[in-house]
Amino acid sequence: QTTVVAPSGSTAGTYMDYMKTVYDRGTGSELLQIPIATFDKEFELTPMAAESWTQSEDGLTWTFKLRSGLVWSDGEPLTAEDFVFALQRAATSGYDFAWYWDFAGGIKGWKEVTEGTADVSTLGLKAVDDLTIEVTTVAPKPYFPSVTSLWYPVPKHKVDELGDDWALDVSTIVSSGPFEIESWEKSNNSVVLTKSDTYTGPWSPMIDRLELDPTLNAPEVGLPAFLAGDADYSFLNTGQVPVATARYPDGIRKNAVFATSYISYDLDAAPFNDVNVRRAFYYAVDRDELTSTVLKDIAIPAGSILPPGYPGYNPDIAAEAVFDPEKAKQFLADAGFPNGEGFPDVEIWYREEGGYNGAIVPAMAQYLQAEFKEVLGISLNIRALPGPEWMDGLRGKKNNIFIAPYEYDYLDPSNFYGIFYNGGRHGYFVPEYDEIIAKADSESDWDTRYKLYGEAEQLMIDQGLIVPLVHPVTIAVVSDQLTGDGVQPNSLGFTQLDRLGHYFFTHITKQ
Amino acid sequence: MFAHILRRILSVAFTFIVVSIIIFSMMHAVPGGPFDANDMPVSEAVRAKMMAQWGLDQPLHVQYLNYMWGVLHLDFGVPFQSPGETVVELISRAWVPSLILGGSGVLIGAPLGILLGMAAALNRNTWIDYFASTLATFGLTIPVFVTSMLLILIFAVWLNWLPASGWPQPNRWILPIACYAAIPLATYARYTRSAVLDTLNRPFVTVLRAKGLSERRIIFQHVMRNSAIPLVTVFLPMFIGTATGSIFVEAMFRVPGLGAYFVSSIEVRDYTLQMALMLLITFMYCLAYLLSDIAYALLNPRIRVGGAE
Amino acid sequence: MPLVEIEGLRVSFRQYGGRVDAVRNVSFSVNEGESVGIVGESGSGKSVSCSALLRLLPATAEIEAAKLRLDGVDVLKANKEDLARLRGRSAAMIFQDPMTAFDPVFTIGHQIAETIQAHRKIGKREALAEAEQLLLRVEIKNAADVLGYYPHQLSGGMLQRAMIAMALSCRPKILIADEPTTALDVTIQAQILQLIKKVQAEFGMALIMITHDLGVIAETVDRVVVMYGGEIMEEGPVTEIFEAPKHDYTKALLASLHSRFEPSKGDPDALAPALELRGLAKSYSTRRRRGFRVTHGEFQAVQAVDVVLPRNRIVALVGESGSGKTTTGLMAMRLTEPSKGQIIVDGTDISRLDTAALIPFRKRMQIVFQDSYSALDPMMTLTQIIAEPLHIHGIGTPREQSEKALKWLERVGLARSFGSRYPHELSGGQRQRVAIARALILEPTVLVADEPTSALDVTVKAQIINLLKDLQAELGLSILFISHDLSTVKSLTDSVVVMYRGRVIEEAPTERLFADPRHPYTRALLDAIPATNPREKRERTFLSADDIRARTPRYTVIQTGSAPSPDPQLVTVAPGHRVEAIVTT
Amino acid sequence: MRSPLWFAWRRFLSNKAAVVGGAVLAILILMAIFAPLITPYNPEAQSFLTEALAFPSAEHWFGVDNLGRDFYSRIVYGSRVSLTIGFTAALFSVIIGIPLGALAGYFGGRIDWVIMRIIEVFSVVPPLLAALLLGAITRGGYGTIVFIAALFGWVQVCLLVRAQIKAFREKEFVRAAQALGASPWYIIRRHLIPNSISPIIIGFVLSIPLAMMLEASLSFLGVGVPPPTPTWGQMINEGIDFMFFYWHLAVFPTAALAITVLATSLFGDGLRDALDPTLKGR
Ligand SMILES: Nc1ncnc2c1ncn2[C@@H]1O[C@H](COP(=O)(O)OP(=O)(O)OP(=O)(O)O)[C@@H](O)[C@H]1O
Ligand SMILES: Nc1ncnc2c1ncn2[C@@H]1O[C@H](COP(=O)(O)OP(=O)(O)OP(=O)(O)O)[C@@H](O)[C@H]1O
Ligand SMILES: [Mg+2]
Ligand SMILES: [Mg+2]
Repeated sequence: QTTVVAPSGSTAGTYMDYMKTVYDRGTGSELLQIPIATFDKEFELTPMAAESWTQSEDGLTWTFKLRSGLVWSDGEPLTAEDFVFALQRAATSGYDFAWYWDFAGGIKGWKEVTEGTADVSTLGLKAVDDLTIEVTTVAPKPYFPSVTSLWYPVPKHKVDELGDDWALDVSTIVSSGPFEIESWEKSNNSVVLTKSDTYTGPWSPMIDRLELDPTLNAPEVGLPAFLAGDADYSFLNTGQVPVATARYPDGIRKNAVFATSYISYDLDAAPFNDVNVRRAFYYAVDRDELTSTVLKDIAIPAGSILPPGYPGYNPDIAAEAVFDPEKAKQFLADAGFPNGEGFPDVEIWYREEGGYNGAIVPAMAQYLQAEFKEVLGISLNIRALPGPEWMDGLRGKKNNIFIAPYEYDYLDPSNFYGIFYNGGRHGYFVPEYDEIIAKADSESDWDTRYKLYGEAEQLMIDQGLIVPLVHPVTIAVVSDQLTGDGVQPNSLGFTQLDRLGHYFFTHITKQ
Repeated sequence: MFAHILRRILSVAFTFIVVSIIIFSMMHAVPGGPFDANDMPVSEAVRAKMMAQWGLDQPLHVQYLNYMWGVLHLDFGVPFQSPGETVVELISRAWVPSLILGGSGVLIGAPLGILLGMAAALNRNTWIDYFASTLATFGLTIPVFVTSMLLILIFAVWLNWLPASGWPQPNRWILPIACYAAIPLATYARYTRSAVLDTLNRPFVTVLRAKGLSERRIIFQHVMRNSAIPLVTVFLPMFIGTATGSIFVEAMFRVPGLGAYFVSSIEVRDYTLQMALMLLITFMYCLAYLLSDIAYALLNPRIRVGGAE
Repeated sequence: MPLVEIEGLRVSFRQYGGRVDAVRNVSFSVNEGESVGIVGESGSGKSVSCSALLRLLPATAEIEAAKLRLDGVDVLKANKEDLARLRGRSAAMIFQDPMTAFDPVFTIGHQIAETIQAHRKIGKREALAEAEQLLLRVEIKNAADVLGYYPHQLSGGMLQRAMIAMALSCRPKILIADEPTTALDVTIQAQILQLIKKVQAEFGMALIMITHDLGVIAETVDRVVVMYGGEIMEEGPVTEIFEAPKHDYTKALLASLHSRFEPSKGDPDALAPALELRGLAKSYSTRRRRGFRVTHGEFQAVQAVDVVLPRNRIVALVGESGSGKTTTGLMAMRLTEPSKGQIIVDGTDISRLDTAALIPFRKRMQIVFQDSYSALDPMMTLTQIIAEPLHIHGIGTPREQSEKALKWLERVGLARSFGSRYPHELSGGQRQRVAIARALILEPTVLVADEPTSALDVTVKAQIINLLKDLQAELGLSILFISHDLSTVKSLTDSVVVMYRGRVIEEAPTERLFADPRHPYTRALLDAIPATNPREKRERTFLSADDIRARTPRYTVIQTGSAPSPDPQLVTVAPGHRVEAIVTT
Repeated sequence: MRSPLWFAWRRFLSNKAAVVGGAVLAILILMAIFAPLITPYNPEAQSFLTEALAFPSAEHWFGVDNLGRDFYSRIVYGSRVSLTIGFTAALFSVIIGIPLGALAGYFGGRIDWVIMRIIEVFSVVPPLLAALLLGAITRGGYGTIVFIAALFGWVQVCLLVRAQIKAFREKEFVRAAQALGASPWYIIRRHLIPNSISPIIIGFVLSIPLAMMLEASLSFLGVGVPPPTPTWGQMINEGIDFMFFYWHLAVFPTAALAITVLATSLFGDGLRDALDPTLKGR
């Protein structure tokens, strides 16, 4: 019997149901269910519950054909109804990820239903028969299938019986995915999963048991446990890289996260309502020095909101983000603050968190603080806030400058550009930008789409809407006992580890 | 005694009410609510619905009274973080590791600290004294997360004698208990040293010597018992301090205890759980107070047998 | 071979700013079965010499001696185990202050039994049985109960006796008694002395009796060592010392025994009283616990006493231990709140005044506390302590204050160099003098002196009393003199008030009271005064409480002019002489 | 005639450990005050980014931290914050603790009851929790830490003083002072507090590490003094991340903290012994 012990996500989780809560989900809830489709390590979209999908002529309707023979772990058949129900419930029950299905999915009627102005039956979702799902979107969504990588089924029969509480206790949780749940320690949200014996879909696990332990996620805790043989891999912080490299030269893995850290502003508040100030900040960051020295290569410089390798990534635009102190000074002077004179003290807010952001953001903030002082002559104070307060500040515009992290939710440029669209998460309302994005989102010709997104990106730069800083890279050390495709680098030299959970945990074995 | 206990309980109940009001208002003074933790805004309508479901839309004092009313009926509510169980279930589950580790830490650390403090007092201004004092200082100054890390590095990583962290196998308890023991050890060594020195200075010690008692008997029976009187009052409050778990030790050693809930209940504004944890501490405090009162009375005949009061 | 051999003993204390020689070149020896008394001025090194013999001095002490042998063992070379064997078995010690000598958290029985077990292989049960016997021997009637009592449950006199029992428990070859009776009234003192003599005769034990009370010496010892200023002045058989003293100090000592003081001048009745206590009473509520039941009671410590202290007079307050003398004194000072009654000072009733209104009276009335050790703040130097009254009332600059304090230090017979010492560095008598100096520095008109001379040797006592007398003449000082020391009372005071169980039972001008005591308790008290001549040693009998009640005098209405009553009441039997009696028809 | 303070000073000088402790403390305080003069580099300037995480060397005595700052300069500057937090908290705890303890102990009754209830409130609430809550409300930082440390530090001092004063209140020397017409305040000031010097110093000395530890703990939870201001707690906490290899980042600030507290407690013990004349025989 093989058991893999792995670090994982967040230490607090309420429901073991991804379609009930994403931010507060039980560890491994996505591994328990089978999505419509998912990505492999080369970021190829792979059908999972679906066998195939087709887009209608007008581009507004997608039809998904499910695999036959899929069952829930209690033996009940898995049907199209379970998928449709998952989203119907999400639209009506205050799902914390509901915005995704509007913003990424653009499902017809979604906004109205979530706001309670329309009935759930008006949603553009239909289970045609047990194995067929029809989705109607408000505009053509050429990338819709990749959105379905986060579409998991919900056991309607269980919900009918127990309500949402079915996902609270190991004894009532049922799964449709490659793993079943054995135990769940709620105080730290660690779980033990076992290989499912009812699962008939693709990618069957090669290991018998999987322990997912969020307390191992912090490298300070994870690495000692790894070194003592208590974990099969561990993430590393900058300080640990030399030790781990020395001891496990073959075990080091790099993981390019499709994520970006950037500076965002309150565009309406002084001094950042002045585009010159924003542009000055854009040119005042020496990203190469930042990543090579301070971050010790646990991040790569970011010139664009899109990470390299991400669909639509445009190297030319990214190359515009250079460190140019003269330009920066000039812009600041143009804004009326020569050498930073008269510039008010500002406080930059960042979110306290663990994971790769926790490893880079505090150091980066201090680096920026020193850099802005030196280049622009302004003093920047730093404040770390717990998640909810940071979000509250961002949304309520309680501060004027933030370090914001974002990690992709689905593999399409619209994902990243959407966070600034029509308010979005930053309360940005830039009409020109919104216009381009709206056009690009529904454009079904891929080249035209990418061109439009490029225009939008250029506009972001010219308007100084954000300062892209870095794209995080996580470094992990993997035990030599862990083998299989999952731990082999992909063609770009990266391993995604648990960021692609379905792929990773079903493609490893242990000696 | 009964009247005394009753008075104690009443005064602690009073304290609890004050504390609960303070904590309750402080928690609600912090911006944000339990349903704000998301990356993207939940629409106002949805949020209002959730707030109403938990009664969070009502005026603060009504919420407070509702909660306290529940408490009177032994209903501590449901934690927002884990709505599948009650607060009571959650605490009784998560408290076990904290209590085992924290409790053993004190039970091991305190006697060692007392011995160390006695050794220091009896060998005042010698190397033993300085050693004890240095050790005590280290116990008090090196943050427990550094100690934890050091112990892990030494015993789990370099020597590979013990597992680095985890729960529940007893061999995984050793290192965290050692960490928990550090603070009581240090505190006790300090207090004992001064208590013993004070006792040694009292005239009856000369009399005991004059009677021809052996030094060992004087120290271990008379001096120790007399020095214990000031010590009991420190002991129990410290016990509760650690019995409720340390965020740091539990984080470093991956112990699924209460510590994490202390932080998370503030972070996610889990009002019910937070209030219940406060109630738990107050209860423990009351218990500790009572026990130390009783221990004090047992040790101090002046109180037990009704001296001049 | 003598039991104790001391030759050329020298003890000095290390101190910052120098070294204090406490004892110089002391030599004496004690044979088996012999009783030796050490007398001498207070602070002359009596206690220190004996503690040195048992190596019980604090670490700051440095001991040198040509010879320091106890029971054949060289004490200076002995290691810890040898010392433990020596202490208790070869020599046992009764300490000056019994209140602090017991471990507060163990029962009396335990503490005596453990002493026995430390020296003999014997079970706990037998040790306890033996302890009970010993307690019975020292006249503790309810010995079985007392075994289970904690020290705080016993009175000072009982503790003193328990201490003796403990010292006797290992049948020491020599008993060192360091002022074993200072805290006791004469009747109990006499009982205890008799007890020690009895036990000594029985066990054939040697005795070193340290005291400043020549009467005690005369009654108990065979040989006397006289110390002064850390040295031995003279040594010899007791009769010889008393009858033919050679050394000047000894002569002065004996002379002071018979000193007389000038009577107070002026007609007392013509003067308004300086202090008048009217119907002053104090009751304490008591709690007694039996298991879980608590019963509350009232304990009448003082029952409606009337005392008049005329201006420029000295009135003595005597009586058995626990009769309420201190309580009365404290109430007069408003330091203990009276339950009832009035305190009239110069015509003003101060019994209801608040703290602020009391301040002018505080300046005029002073008190010397019975327990001088705890009456001095351990954190203050003597200068600070004595100057404190000036400081509180803001009299003079700090420099003047300490200068005046030093002057008073000299007036009470202590060198100026003591000014920077702390109370714990003093001998008992030295402390007492500091307390007196503090009380007098404000030049009060009323002084409540609670046993002000109990720890003083006769010469210093004479000096202090002379000082009080001088002040009386100079300032018109009136003194309420609380004392057990009847010989001083006799020579010093103008009239005497006798208290018994919280009541005044007799009151008369001094001479009249000593010549014609009427109440049985007064008679018993006078009877117990130790002889001042070793040839007058005598056996005494003691009265029990029942005896005293039975012998209460009876007078007729005609004799007294009071109404008849079955209860005792104070009746006037002669001018100024009142006694408690039952008036019959 | 020498004053009592002169003797106290002599007693203090004869205690070697205390003198060493005092000297170290004095040096630390001087270092904190004259930090700009004795540090080669600006503690916040990331001047050595290329040498980031370098080990101690002749040029960088304590090495370089992860952000390219000279670690020695940071440690020296860090003493400013840590010492002020420690000492302000201790000072406050004494300023609040002594009067309250004295009041409760001396007057007893209702005052005592009220003060004991206040103490209970503060013993029940864990300081860390209060700090987290308060930090969330007040934006945290230096002021909050000092405030919390002071707010919670006094309890111990107060209890110790109260117990001591209760024991001494009945002593004859207090009565003696009353008999002399001294006011309660005078008695508390001149007699009871000097006699409580030993618990006061113990409380004072203990509250320093408590405050410094609170700072470190809050840094661990991310609500400490915000960067770039160097504080030892923050440095220790960051150092933990590097402990596997770049040990200097954790060792130096921890050692600095330990040395400060050790010096303080040796000094405090010496001070106590020196100020208490009755102890000198020991
Ligand atoms: N611990 C000490 N430190 C310094 N001096 C001391 C100490 N103990 C005693 N002395 C001094 O030694 C001398 C002798 O003291 P000792 O107690 O022997 O006197 P004593 O003869 O017993 O007097 P008393 O009759 O008053 O008890 C005194 O001057 C006293 O001040
Ligand atoms: N605070 C108190 N509470 C209860 N009883 C007390 C208290 N103080 C004194 N007493 C009792 O009051 C009685 C009188 O005590 P007081 O001290 O006045 O006696 P005294 O005549 O001075 O005796 P001594 O000669 O032994 O000093 C004693 O029986 C004593 O036990
Ligand atoms: Mg003496
Ligand atoms: Mg008395």
